[in-house]
Order: sequence, then C-alpha cells, then structure tokens
Amino acid sequence: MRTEVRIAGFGGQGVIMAGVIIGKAASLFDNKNAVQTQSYGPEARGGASRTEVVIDDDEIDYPKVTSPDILVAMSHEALIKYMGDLKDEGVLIIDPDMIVEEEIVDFVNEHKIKLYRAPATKTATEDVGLRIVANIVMIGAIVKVTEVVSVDAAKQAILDSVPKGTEDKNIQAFEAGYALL
Amino acid sequence: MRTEVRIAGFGGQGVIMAGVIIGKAASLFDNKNAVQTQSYGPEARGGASRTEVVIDDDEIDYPKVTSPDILVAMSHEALIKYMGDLKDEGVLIIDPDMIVEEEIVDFVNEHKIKLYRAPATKTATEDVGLRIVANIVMIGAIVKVTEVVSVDAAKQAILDSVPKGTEDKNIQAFEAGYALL
Amino acid sequence: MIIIDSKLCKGCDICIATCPKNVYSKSDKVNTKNVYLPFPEHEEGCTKCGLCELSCPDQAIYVEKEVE
Amino acid sequence: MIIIDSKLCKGCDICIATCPKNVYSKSDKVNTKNVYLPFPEHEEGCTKCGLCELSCPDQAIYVEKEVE
Amino acid sequence: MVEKESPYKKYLREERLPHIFCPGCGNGTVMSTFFKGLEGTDIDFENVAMVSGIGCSSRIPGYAKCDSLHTTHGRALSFATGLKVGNPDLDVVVFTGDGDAASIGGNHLIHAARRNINLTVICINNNIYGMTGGQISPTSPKGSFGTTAPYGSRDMPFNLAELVSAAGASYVARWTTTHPLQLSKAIQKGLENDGFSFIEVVSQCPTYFGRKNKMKTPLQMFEWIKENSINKRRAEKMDEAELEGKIIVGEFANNPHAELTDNIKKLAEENSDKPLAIKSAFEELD
Amino acid sequence: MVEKESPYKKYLREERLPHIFCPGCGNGTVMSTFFKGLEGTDIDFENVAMVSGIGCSSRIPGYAKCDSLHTTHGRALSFATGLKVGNPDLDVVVFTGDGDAASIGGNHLIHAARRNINLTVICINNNIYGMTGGQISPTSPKGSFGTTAPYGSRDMPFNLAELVSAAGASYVARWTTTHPLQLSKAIQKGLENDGFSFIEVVSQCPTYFGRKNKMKTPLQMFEWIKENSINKRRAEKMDEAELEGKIIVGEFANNPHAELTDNIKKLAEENSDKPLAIKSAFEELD
Amino acid sequence: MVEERFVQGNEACALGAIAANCRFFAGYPITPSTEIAEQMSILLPKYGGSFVQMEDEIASAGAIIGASWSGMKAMTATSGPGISLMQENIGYGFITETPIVIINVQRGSPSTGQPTMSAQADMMQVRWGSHGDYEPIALAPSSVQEFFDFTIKAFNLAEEYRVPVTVLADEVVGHMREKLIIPDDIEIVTRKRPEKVDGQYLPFDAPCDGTTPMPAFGDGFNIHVTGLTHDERGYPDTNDPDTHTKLVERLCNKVLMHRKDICSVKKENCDDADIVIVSCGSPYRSVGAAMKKAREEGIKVGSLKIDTPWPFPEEEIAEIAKTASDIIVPEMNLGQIVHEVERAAHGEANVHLIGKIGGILHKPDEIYDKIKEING
Amino acid sequence: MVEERFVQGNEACALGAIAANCRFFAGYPITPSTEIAEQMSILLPKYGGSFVQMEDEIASAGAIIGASWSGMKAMTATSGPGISLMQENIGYGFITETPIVIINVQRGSPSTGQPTMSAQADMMQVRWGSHGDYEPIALAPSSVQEFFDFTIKAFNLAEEYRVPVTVLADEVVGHMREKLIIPDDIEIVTRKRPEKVDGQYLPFDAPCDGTTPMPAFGDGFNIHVTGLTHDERGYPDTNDPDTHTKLVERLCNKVLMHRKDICSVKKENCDDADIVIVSCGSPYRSVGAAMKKAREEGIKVGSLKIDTPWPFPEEEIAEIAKTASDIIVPEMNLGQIVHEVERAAHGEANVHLIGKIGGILHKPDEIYDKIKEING
Ligand SMILES: Cc1ncc(C[n+]2csc(CCOP(=O)(O)OP(=O)(O)O)c2C)c(N)n1
Ligand SMILES: Cc1ncc(C[n+]2csc(CCOP(=O)(O)OP(=O)(O)O)c2C)c(N)n1
Ligand code: SF4
Ligand code: SF4
Ligand code: SF4
Ligand code: SF4
Ligand code: SF4
Ligand code: SF4
Ligand SMILES: [Mg+2]
Ligand SMILES: [Mg+2]
Repeated sequence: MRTEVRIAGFGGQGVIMAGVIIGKAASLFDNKNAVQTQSYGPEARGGASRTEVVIDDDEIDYPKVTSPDILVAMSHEALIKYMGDLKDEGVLIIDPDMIVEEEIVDFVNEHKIKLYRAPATKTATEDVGLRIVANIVMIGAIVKVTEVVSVDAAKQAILDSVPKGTEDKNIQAFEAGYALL
Repeated sequence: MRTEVRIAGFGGQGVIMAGVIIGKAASLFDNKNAVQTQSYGPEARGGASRTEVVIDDDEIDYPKVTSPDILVAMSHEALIKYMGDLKDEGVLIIDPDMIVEEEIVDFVNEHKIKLYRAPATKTATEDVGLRIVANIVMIGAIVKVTEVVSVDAAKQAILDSVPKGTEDKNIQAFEAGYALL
Repeated sequence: MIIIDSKLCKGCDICIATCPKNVYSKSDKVNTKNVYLPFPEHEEGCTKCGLCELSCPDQAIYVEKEVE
Repeated sequence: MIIIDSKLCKGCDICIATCPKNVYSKSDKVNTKNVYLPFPEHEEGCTKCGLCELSCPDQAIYVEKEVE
Repeated sequence: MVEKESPYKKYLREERLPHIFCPGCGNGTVMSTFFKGLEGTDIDFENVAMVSGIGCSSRIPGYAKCDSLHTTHGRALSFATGLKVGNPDLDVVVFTGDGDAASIGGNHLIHAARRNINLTVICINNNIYGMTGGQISPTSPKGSFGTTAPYGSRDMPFNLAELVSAAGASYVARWTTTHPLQLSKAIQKGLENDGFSFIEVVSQCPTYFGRKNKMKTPLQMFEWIKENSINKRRAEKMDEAELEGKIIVGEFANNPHAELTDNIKKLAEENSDKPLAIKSAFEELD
Repeated sequence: MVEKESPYKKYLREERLPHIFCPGCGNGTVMSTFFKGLEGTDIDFENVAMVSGIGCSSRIPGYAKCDSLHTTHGRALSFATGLKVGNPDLDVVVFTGDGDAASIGGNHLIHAARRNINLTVICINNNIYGMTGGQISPTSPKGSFGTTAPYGSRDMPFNLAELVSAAGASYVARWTTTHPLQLSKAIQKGLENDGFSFIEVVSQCPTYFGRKNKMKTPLQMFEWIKENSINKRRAEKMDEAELEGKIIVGEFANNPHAELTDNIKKLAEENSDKPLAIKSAFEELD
Repeated sequence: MVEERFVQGNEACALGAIAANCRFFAGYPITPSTEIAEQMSILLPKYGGSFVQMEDEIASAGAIIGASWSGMKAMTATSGPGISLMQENIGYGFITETPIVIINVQRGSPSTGQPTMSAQADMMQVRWGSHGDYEPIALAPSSVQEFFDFTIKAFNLAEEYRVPVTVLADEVVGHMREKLIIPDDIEIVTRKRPEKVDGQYLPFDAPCDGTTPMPAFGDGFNIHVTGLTHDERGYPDTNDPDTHTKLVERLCNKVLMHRKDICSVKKENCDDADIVIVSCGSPYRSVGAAMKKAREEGIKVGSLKIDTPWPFPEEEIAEIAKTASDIIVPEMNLGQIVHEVERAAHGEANVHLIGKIGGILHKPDEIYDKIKEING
Repeated sequence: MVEERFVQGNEACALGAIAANCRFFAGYPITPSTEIAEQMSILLPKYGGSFVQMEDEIASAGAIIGASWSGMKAMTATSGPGISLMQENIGYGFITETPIVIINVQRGSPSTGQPTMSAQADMMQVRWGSHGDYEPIALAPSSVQEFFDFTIKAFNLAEEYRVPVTVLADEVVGHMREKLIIPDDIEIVTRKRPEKVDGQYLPFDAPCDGTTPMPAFGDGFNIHVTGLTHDERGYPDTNDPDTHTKLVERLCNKVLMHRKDICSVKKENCDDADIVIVSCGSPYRSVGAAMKKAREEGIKVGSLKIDTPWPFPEEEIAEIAKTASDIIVPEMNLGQIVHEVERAAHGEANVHLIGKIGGILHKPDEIYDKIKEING
C-alpha cells in the first residue's frame, strides 16, 4: 500500500533530515520502497521547509506526494501553507507549541482529520536537553501514531544518519517522542 | 551567354583586385550580371592567389566557376595548379616572364588552348614605371583578347576601384595592356 | 524616535552591534517569522548618527532626525 | 660552413639584420616561391655565435660549429 | 511630517519587500550604502540603470525602483557595456558578487577596466557562492571551508582590488559592510569618477560562509570582518606574514584617464558631423 | 658528422615544413628560442606536451614533434589545466597569442595564474589578430591601426606581464623576438619554475600589423621592436611620458609559492593512502 | 535614389544593417564573417553610430542585448564557434524579449573545422542550440542582394515580435561579390514605445500570442528585466508553474501563431511537379539549372526555396508533399532541414537528402543526377 | 559485496562515476546539479583522484577533455546554462574523438528560468547545440538507480566509441532519494591503447564506422590533436573537401552504424497495444499507473521507455507506429522528442504530445486522461 507523508516546518528544525530518516528506515531497514523529496528554491532558504516521503511495499512509480496521508507540522506558517491537500481522514501531527490551533479547528473537523499533538520542541529542549533533536522526537511520535516504519528500522536509520557521538541522545529523543502519544 | 574567367598568381600581384574590377565592369557598367569569388584560407596567404568571375547576360544561378573559358596566369605555380580544368579551346593568357612555357606546351596543344602572352609585369615596371599596376595591365590584355567586358566599362570600373590620385597611372596601365595584344 | 518595522526585520542583531551608543537590545517579542526583534532600550543615548539605519540589511529602521 | 635551406627560406632578411658581424647579403637567387635568398657573403667574419640560426623564423639556417 | 520608515526604503520596490536575503546578509547593507552614496552626488536616481549577473548579490537591482537588467551569470559587464555605449547619458551601476565578477566573469571585468568605461561596479565579495549553497569562490581565503572544499581550500585567492587596478580601472577601492560610511563615500567617488570604478565590498554570508567556517550568527561574521580589516596605509607598513588573512581596506587606484564612451562619441562626431546616435530603434526614417 | 640543418629542426615534424607562417613572422623565431630554452633544462623533450588555442601563434604546437593539443580559441589554459592535473608528471607548455590569451582567454589566464599551476605559457604578443586578418587586439597600442580600427585604436592596451603578475603567477617575464638569447633564458627559467610561468614575447606580424601601420617589411617591424624596447631596470627610472609606446622587457615576477597540482597530490595522498591516480582510463578493475 | 554597387555579401549585410538604422555593433572577429565587423567599424562612425570590438562572442551577445535596452537597433556577426558561445545569452534574449540581430556566416564544422569553407551545418543549432523551449526566427540568403534584404528584414522582424533574429548566411554568400541594388524606399519597422501611463504599463504583459511595447532604459518606466521566469511586471517568480507556463507559451506562440506572417517561401513550377526540390540558402543557386535541364527532358520538377527556415514552413511543405511524389533536399550538411521536411511531409512523399559537406556548393548536375535517379 | 544506500540521484551519479573509475572531475556549481560536484569533491581525494573547481563551465569542459588526453576518465556536471556555454568545447570533443562524460541535470528554462524546478527542455540541445554535424550519445535516467547505472554506461560508451556522452537527467531524478543498489560486478570498459609500432600508428584512422585506439599524452606516440579538419595523422587539412567529408562522415557513422548496439529501450505491453506511451526520463514514472488504469478498463495501452534518446531509436518507433494507432509522448517541455517520434512514425500512427512545463512532473492521471481522450 502506498503511504504519502509530508513533514513541514521552518529552516533549521531538521525537517528534511526527518524525511530522509523515515525514507531510509523504510527502504533500507524495513525492505519496503521509499522515495524522499524536498522543497528547493528561494522559499526553502530561511523560510518554510518541507519534505515528503512516499512509502510502498510495491515499486514506486510516481515519486511525488499529491495528497498526503500523513502531515506533520512543526511551524504554523508551514501548516497553513501545506495543509490544504491532506487527505480526508488523514493523520495530522502538530507540535502544539508552534501552532495556533484555533486556526485549523474548522479544517480538521470538516475533513475528519485525525489530529495528534506532539510537543516535540519542548520535549527536545526540556526532556532531552537538546533543542535540535526536536526532529528526532517527532520521528518517534510519527512512528508511534502511524507505523509507517517499524521502530527497529527507525532506530537503525537514525543511527545511520546522525553524527558520531550523538547516537545516544538521538535514540533518547526518538524514545521520548515515541512515548509522547 | 555564360563566360567563366579565372585569374591566378601569387599574393601581392593584385590578382583579386583584377577579378573585382572585371566583375564590377560587367555588372555595373555593362549592365550584365557578374559574380566574383576568390580563394581564402591558408593557401591564400603568401602563396597562390586566385579569383574567378562569372559573367552572363542572364541571371547567374550557380555562382562558381567549374571549367573556365578564360584562364589568366601571372605565376607559374598558379598556372600549374589551376590549369587543369580550363575548357578545351579555351583562352589562356600568361605573363611570359613569370612562366616556364615548355611545361605547358603539351597541355596547350592537347586541349587546343588559345595561348596569348601578355608581359604585364614587365610592361608595368618598364612602360608605366609602377610594378604594382601589373594587374591593371593584365586587365587591358584580357579585355582586348576576350571582350568579356567593354573598354568603357573596364575603365569606369578601374576609376571606381583605385585609390584617389592614382587614376591616371592606372588608365595608362590599362591602355598599355590593351596595346599588348 | 526610533521605529523598527517588524514586518521587515529579520532579527540579525546587526543594529545591536553597530550602534556606537549601545542603544539596542534584543526583545522577546516575536514576529510572524519567528524572529526576535530588537528594540531601542536606551533610546535616550541615541545621537541620531544614522549608523543603524544605514547598516540594517533590511531597511527596517527609522531614526527620527531633527528638522533643520 | 653556413648553409641556407632554400626550400625553407622565405626571404625575410631577418638573418641579415640579426648577424652582429654582417655576414649575410641578399642574393639574386630565387627559389620556387619567388623568394630572393640571402647568402653568407662575409662568412669569414662569422663567429659561429648562432644568433642567425636562432632568429631565423623558418629553421632554414645551419651554422657548422667546432666539434669539441 | 517625516515618513516613519527607513530613509533608504523609498528607493526600493516596496511590493517586493522583504527581499530574499537571509537574516544578517550583507547585501541589504550594501543597498543602503549605495543609496547614501548616490545622495552625495548630483545624479538623478531616475537616470540610474542597474545591471547585474546571477547570485544573491546580483538580486539587488531587482529591488531598486529604477531600470534594471538582471542578466546571465558573469556577464553583467558585457550587457552594461552595451547599455552604456548605447546611451552614454545613463548612469550605469553594476552589482555583482565575487563569483559573478571574478570567477565566471573575470574576463569581462578586466576588459571593462582596461577600456575604462564609465561604469560603477559594486562587487559584494562574501568569499563564497551564496546563491548555489556555499561553494568556494576565487576569493575564498586559503584554508576556508565550502561545500566544494570539504577539506579546506588550498588555492590562493585573488586580490580583486589589485587585479582590477592592474587591468586599468581608474577608480578602485575596497571596504567592508562594517565600514558603511567609508563605503558610501567610496561609492560616491566611484559614481563621480568619469571612468571605470570598482568598489569591492567584503561582506558576510552568514548562511553559508559563516555556517561552514564556525561563525554561525551574522554577528560573529560581522565581528570577524571588522577585526580583520586593516587600513591600506597601515598595511603598507606591515609584512606579508602579518597581513595573512587580513582585509586591506582603502583606495587602490584613483587615476582618471581617457574613457571609452567619450572616445566613441568623439569618433562619431568627427566622422559624421552629428552627435552620437542614441535610441535609433525609435527613429522614424524618411 | 654534424647534420647539415638547423639545430632546431630536429624538434619539428619535418613532413609539415615549411610552416604556414608568413615570411618574417616572429612565430618561427619563438619556436627556436623555445627549443633552445628547453635544452638548457633537464626536461626530456619526449615528456613535453604542448597545448594551444587558435591563432597563428597557436599553430606552433602542430609543428613540434611531441604530443600536442590544438584546442579552441582562448581555452588553451583550461585544457592544459586538465592535462596537467590529470598527469602532473607531464611538462605542459602552452603557446598562445595576445588575442587567444588576453582577449577571449583572459579569464582562464588570470585563473591559471591565481592557481599557480605548473604550466609554462609562451604568449606571442604581436599586438594584433594575425589569423583572422589584422583586427586590433587588447594589446594593440593606442593609435595603431587594424582592420577594425580604421580610424586608429583609442582603447588603452593591457600590460599583460603586470596583469598576470597581479593575478598571482610565480614567474613572469617579457622579451621580444629581437632578444632571442634573453628570451630562451626566460623560457628556461619558466620551465624550471615549479608554478605558473608566463613569458610574453613581443613579436612581429609584418603581414597585418606591419602593413596597416606603415611597416611593410619584416625588417622594418623587427627594427621598430628593437628600437622601442627598454630594459625594466632602466624603465623604472623613467616617467610615464617617456615610457609611452615603449616595450619594457625583463622579469616581472619571480616569486615561487604553493602550486596547484602539488596541493591536489597531497590532498589525494592524505585521504587515500595511495599516490595520485593517473591514467585511470586504462586501468582494468577487478 | 537607387544605388548600385558591386560588393561582397558581407559588405551588403553591413549596408543592410545601416539601412535598417542599426547604430550599434558589438563583435569579435571570426572567419568568414569578419568583413561584416570590419565594414561596420568603417561605416558606423560615419552614421554617428557605435562600434565596439568585444573581448569575445559571449560579451558581444551581451552587449547587443544591453544596447537594445538602451533603445538601439543592435547587431553582431560571427560564425559557428562564436554562435556556440553565444547560446546562453541568446536564450536570455528570448526570455527577455529583446530585439537583436545575429548574423551567422556558416563555415565548415564541427569545431574549428574548415574556417574558410562553406557549410550549412548550423541550421538546427539556431533552432535548438540554447537550453529550454523557444521559437527562433531565421532567414537564409542565397545572394548578395538577399543578404542585404534579409538583414533589413531581420531587424524588422526583431522589432515586430521583440525577438532575436538570426540571418543564416554561409561562406559562399558572405564572400562572393555581386551587384547590390539599394532602393530608396526601404521599409523599416520602428520599435513600439509604451504610452506613459503611470504605473500602468506592464512590460511583459500581452495577449497569449502578443508582443508588448518596449521602452528604453531611461525613459522613466523603471522596468526590471530578468532571465529568471517572471511575471507581467518582470518580477522573478521562479517556483510557480503557472507563471512559467504562461510566460514560455506566450514567447513561443507569438512566433508560432504568426507563422503565416513570418514565413516566406518562393515556389517555382510546383503546381504540376512530381519532384520538388526544397532548398534554403546557397544551394538554391544550383536548383535553377538542374530544374531547367530536367524540364527540358520532360521531367516535371519544381522548386520551393525556403527564405525563413525558422519558423519552419510546415504547411507549405505538407502541401507539396500531397501533390509531389518526391522531394529532394540539397543541403551543405549531413541532413538537417531534411528532418523537418520529413516530419512535415508526414510520410506522403519520399524525401531525399543530397547532403554535401567539405565546403563546396552542390553543382547543378548533382541535383540533376538525383532527379534522374528518382525518375528512374 | 552488494551495497545498499538511500541517496539522492545526484549522489548516485557521483558514486557511479567513481565506480566507472572516473578519477577526474572539473566543474562549476549550478542548481540543480551542484550536489554532484560537491560529492565528487568529497569522494575523489579518498580514491586518489583529482577535483578542480574551474572558473566557469567553458573551462570545465576544456579541463575534462585535457584530462581525458592525459589518460583519465573525466566528467563534469552542470545544468542548462552551463551546457549552453559548453557547446563549443563539446564540438571539439566530437571532432577530436575524446571520451568524456557530461551530466546535465535539467531545470526550468530558457535562460536562468526556474533554477530549482524540473524540465526536459534540453533534449534537442544535446543533439544540435554545437555548430556542425555530429552524432551524440545521450542517456536519460528515470530513477536514482538508473542515474547510477547510466553514469557508468555513459563512461563505457564514451570509451567504446571515443565520444562525449551526456547523461540527461532532470531535477526530479537529481534531487529525489531512493534506494541505490551498488552491485559488486560492474562491467567497466577500459580505454584501448594503441600497440607501440614506431611511426605506424595513425591516431585518427579507422574504417568508415570505426574507432581508433587512443594513447595518453606522454605515452610516446607524439600525436597532434586539433579541432581543425584533420587527416589520419591528426594534421590540419582544412581546404580539402575530401578530408573533411571522410572525417565527419566517419565521426557520425561510428555512432549511427552502431545504433543497434547503443540504443536501449524498454517495452511493456506493446505487442497488442493500440496506444503506446513513449517516454524518456522522469515522465516514465507516471506511465505505469496510467497504463495499468487504462488496461483495467480494457484499453490496450503499452509503454516504450527510451533509455537512449540519442542516437534516436528510429526503428523501434517505426515498428510501434506500424502496430499501434496512436502514440502518446509525455515530455516536460513544449515538444522535443515528439519531433523525432513524428519523423520516425512516418505518418503511420497519430502522435500526441503531452507537453508540460513549469517544473512539475506529469501526474499519472494526465496521461490517463489523454488515453481516454484518444480512446474516445
Ligand atoms: C552559467 C551559469 N553557471 C552557474 C550558475 C549557477 N550560479 C548561480 S549564482 C552562482 C554563484 C554566485 O556567486 P556570487 O557572485 O559570489 O554571488 P553570491 O550569491 O555569493 O552573492 C552560481 C555559480 C548560473 N546561474 N549560470
Ligand atoms: C570562438 C572563436 N572566435 C573567434 C575565432 C576566430 N579567430 C581565430 S584566431 C583569432 C585571433 C588570434 O589572435 P592571436 O591569438 O593574437 O593570434 P595571432 O594570429 O595574432 O598569432 C580569432 C579571433 C575563433 N577561431 N573562435
Ligand atoms: S539590523 Fe535590521 S534586520 Fe537586523 S535586527 Fe536590527 S532591525 Fe532587525
Ligand atoms: S542613530 Fe546612531 S546612536 Fe542612534 S540608535 Fe542608531 S546607531 Fe545608535
Ligand atoms: S632569416 Fe631565415 S627565412 Fe629569413 S631570409 Fe634568413 S634564412 Fe631566409
Ligand atoms: S653565427 Fe653569428 S656571426 Fe655567424 S652568421 Fe650567424 S649570426 Fe653571424
Ligand atoms: S546565502 Fe549568503 S549571500 Fe545569499 S542571501 Fe543568504 S547570507 Fe546572503
Ligand atoms: S598573419 Fe601575421 S602572425 Fe600570422 S603568420 Fe602572418 S605574419 Fe605571422
Ligand atoms: Mg559571493
Ligand atoms: Mg596576435
């Protein structure tokens, strides 16, 4: 089955890294197929940042996301910008501290969106003690809620992707995220 | 009627200028059609120099000379190089002082070439007193022998082409050439 | 009077570094782009030299000058 | 012995100008390209300095040197 | 009543602000210093035409409320040459970067300098290719890092101000974004010079140069530039070792001489008994 | 027994002689001085690779009996850079003209100088485009005539030796065809220099420069060059007016410093624990 | 007053440019086009114009675009190697809708090839040489007179449609001398300047197949010109697919939808022809004699000469393909325009190439022999 | 050992080059190809190779040709504007028969256009961009794996035929990340060095469709390489039509006469198909879904994917045209490969373009809708 994931936030939050890790987890460690793409261009600099992952058991022809099954939003601006084509009854995971929830209530209701709140930034800062691992915390939350990739695969992909010496902190972040929801 | 003329010599003899003058005479002052072309490229530098003129009462389609009716040779090297495709019974005008005649006797006889000797260089140096007008002397000889252009047209074209102040010398050269044959 | 255009400011802090009179401090006011804006905490020290205006990369600063 | 290769010489006269001993003169010998060749008229004055050999643009000059 | 906005904003296309430059990028500062420099001359802003190549720095003309030609990478000076010769009455200003001017565009730069064509070139040298994401440039300091110099750059960088002087420019100066007043003054002089003027501005690209070279914030870069700048007069008394890694600021050439469009104008006037033809495309013939 | 031919002929492809250069053209002299300079070094002629662009001067490599790459107009130094970096063991020599090196090729010239890549560049500056029939070049003297300067050139010419020095070359000299001994010596030094060497040779193009500028014979040109040459040391004591129209000859830079292929070699050795890879196209993999 | 001169094609080209009111030339010498630059360097100062010898062809292309925006009619001339170098800036000319004229006097190629010999091997390069989608206009003269006329026409088309226009000459036409008649009533298209309506003028706005008026820099319109994808105001908008599609489609359509007005062909004896010779540029000079000889023998041969290879006269060729059984395409290359002929013929006629390289024009008999071969 | 990685297409390309034993890279950054240069700058020193960042793309093309003659496998990578600048030196690569590999990661164009968006608008430029007649080889990948595989294949073809080979990728393929499998038994073509027979070796001699072995500079063959028309020895001979004809015809024939060996297409469901979708590069990714959907509705749709747009697989298309009634060509441009398809179809099938620009890949439904429209 084809699953389309979109993660959005602003530059510096590690959004793209999160997409790569999920893609890698699916493709190298879960033995599925995955394609990861991301936004380029002026708007990717400083402003909004976005990555998308398509995961499928079969081969993936069309590599782009058209209407995501899962949307993860780490900033309000990004949420508003990219929320539009989320599938009806799709999953929306937000970092509640970065988002003005009242602005999306109508949308969520109308489209029967399954909304989850994962305070990734806060968890990273307060529990893990490292703000920049908010993206890994978010991966934990995504894996818990959606099961797009297995816990093992996610962990292996994280270990494969983060700088040497930071492995423990990152696994801790993943687990903190996993525990959030 | 289409007439094809080729004039050949070595660089510095004004061979190309001679071709231009004949073309101009025909086209501007005899009201015929004319196309002048010339050799370019490494071999045109220092070494052999060549110009060709096609003259016709009708419009000229194909602009190049394939087998000249008239060949004018001002150097031996050029003569040997370009003699080959002269038409049978064609006209060959040579500057005898620049050419080793015995080397062409067979060719002339075999192809029934009409051979004329116009000592243009000598005439220019000795009679006109200006070696560089040998080309104009040669035009005189060509006009006399072949009538490809009229005397009037030739003179007008010469006046139109030579540097101011040298008109008289050049007309004198033309007439000296005209008187040669 | 010093005005910072919060729509233009990108929070680079160059005004803070440039002002010879240390007029600026960083506020905790955030704009829509998540930028923490500077504010003229010690405006009274301002000599209206215009350096901050000139240095601000985003043409976000206005320093009211005396009208001659 | 000085030899000028008449197939290579283009008659530029640079050897004539270059030789510090004025060894060369222009001959009236013409080659197939209508070139008037130089010749070592005053070869006796030649010091075998090799300047003409080096300067000739057409590698047309040979100056026999002593064999050490 | 005074408007309550930056005095430099009136020169900008408001509908396009904020510009795309990253927080703390020096490009924005250079824009303001240019307008300040311009105000010091009696040039009419309406008569200014801006030309640029490709790069972050080359985006500046797109924000100015005047005629502007944003061209191909490295070729700004070729286009500017046509524009200026085509109509010598225009005040043509070129904005360019170290990559645009000195890498792909190096030849046009030295030739424009040689011809001493009356252009004012403002070259924002951030020692890196900002627009494409942080590759080293011909001015990247030895040992600095870029995405194409992952092991540190080992090439010797150009001394742009010296190079352009040697090529024949009549006015050459180098300042930095930490010298906004001196910089505006130099731009003013460049605008007033009747010949080729080259103003090199050493500037910060916090996003790429900074990030790759352990200066994560704009301020760190700003301070680094400030600390390493040495005035030319002082530098002349120092030896090579002391100058290693320093940014020498000041005037490198100020030597007015015959200018290209003047030469062309005179040639036309001498040979045609008419003033130089301009705007020939609009001329109805009869 | 000694062979009875010019001692420089053995380096040439005999079947291609005489070469296409016009009578009295300086190109031929430069060839011989090069071979003489080479004989002064311990470089093996078999190991020399020549590279050139397009122009009369760029035809020289085609006559030498060694590997030679006759490339596109102005780009010789780019090809030479690939050749030399690809195999730093080769002795790569570049023959070029004022048009090839300094007009269309100016950017590659200053960048090769900046990188201080170990090439020896011999630039035959005849102040004109010979190959295309006598148009002015970026080194044509002010006031000289060419087919594209029918009213006399008004642009300022480049001072090539100075420009290349400012760009970073480690060895730079200028001589003329009337200084064949000094020229060979400079070429020898250039070959021996482990870095970018630039030897500018002011030379005669009697066919075009001469003809257009009232020097019809090769000898007139030769004498003109000789008379106008001034040694650098003497020139330094003269003022600008006195130097107008003069050819300053001598050494302009001799300042050895880090060389490009050395840097690349070291980088590879440090990171791969192997010597630099060469001739990878022939390598069978397993 | 009508003037008659006996000049080289390259000189006729320069005279044509002057007649079209071109007062700016930037160029870099290259055989066999150099005489155009040389003539312009002589002529322009006499007409108050500007000549600049640039450092290379890239700079030359840049300079004429800059000059065009200063309000000048501007031209450059070069040959294959120079055209190759200009490709990036030519693309810039298309996307910014800048009227310029480029002369390509074709020579033997690829690469440095045969500098002094003739060829037509850049016919497709002018169509596809720059990256991206665009629709060029090109004219191919076959005589000295046409080189003059087509240069003027090139300026007119450039102004009419705000596009770069190329004259695809070749060494034969560039170097031969013939009579040139300079008429006294030459039709010249003048650039359309926008009305000065404050803030209302959109420099890159036009109906889907249209051209907007174009001011000169300094006229007070404060316009921004960029090679990035831009909106009607000229502002970059590089990530919006619609902006790009709208822009590029319009740029192409303004040529394609006026194909009829731009295309020019010359038909002779086509009505009853079984065999039609489709030629372009110099080879046309060999068609007449071949056709005559064949007709004399009762073979029904016609000729279609393409003046404007681009936009390609698709319809005219399609029509011919319907009536004729065979089409012969003589080209001084290994087959370029013949590709378009084949495509346009849609399988309805047999298309035969006479590709000839090496620098020499086809002789009439080479075409005649092909006719005979086809005729069986 | 087989290795698996999850990487961007651009990184896969760099890895492919390393696997093919490329040990020289010269380049100049440009979006969206820059990651290739960046990866090469990281990888090459680790493999003992050389990376040089040049001053521009012209220099980059020159440098890889120089490096190739030094005996290296050499590559550069760029995008449209850079390719336009390289045209002259690419032509030099053809006439001198120099094996090099050029990567073009296509972006929105013409001109600077849309630097970060995708396009396939340089498909014809690679065929016709340089002046003169030549026959290029190009490969168009549609996945990260193919970008790796085709880069290796490009090096192999370059060595096999002594020609410049281009990989025509696009932003989609360059930037997306997918699984890459690096096999342990990659087939690599090694350059053929001539036997050392004194004075007997002719570096540019070969049968009419053939390739000569190629020494490295310094190997002792003292060869002369020139971009002028040259004889078998490599000596310039620019005025002899025969020398030129022989040379250029051989250069073209060595590709054309091996078309069968070089061309590669992938056919699916073509045998019974009424409608065949002919695609090349990224758009192939949208074909599968469309075809499946249509087949499910009983519409007989097939797919022909072109791996090697050049030399164009004429015969394969002609064959399809004979059996299918309609051919659909989805391209990220306004119609390029479709021209060749039309030509090769020879009027025997209706050819429909789905031209799409603006930077976004066709969605499967856009192809499906066209199928439905045709199916009526
Ligand atoms: C022909 C061409 N090559 C490469 C590029 C890609 N490119 C765009 S900007 C740039 C570098 C700009 O550097 P710089 O001029 O220093 O500007 P900055 O962004 O640093 O201000 C490059 C290589 C291009 N647009 N065109
Ligand atoms: C791209 C390109 N532009 C122009 C030319 C034409 N061209 C050939 S040689 C030359 C000038 C050569 O001048 P220079 O390097 O000084 O050599 P010289 O002939 O004077 O020795 C020119 C412009 C060319 N071959 N290629
Ligand atoms: S300098 Fe300008 S942009 Fe930067 S923080 Fe101050 S006001 Fe904001
Ligand atoms: S005007 Fe001067 S003193 Fe006042 S805040 Fe700005 S920099 Fe400081
Ligand atoms: S220098 Fe050489 S070519 Fe010139 S005249 Fe003397 S021998 Fe002949
Ligand atoms: S070797 Fe010296 S002295 Fe003898 S002829 Fe030659 S230049 Fe004169
Ligand atoms: S990338 Fe660098 S140069 Fe470009 S806008 Fe950002 S900070 Fe400025
Ligand atoms: S044209 Fe000039 S440079 Fe060329 S060979 Fe002749 S004299 Fe030498
Ligand atoms: Mg920069
Ligand atoms: Mg020269």
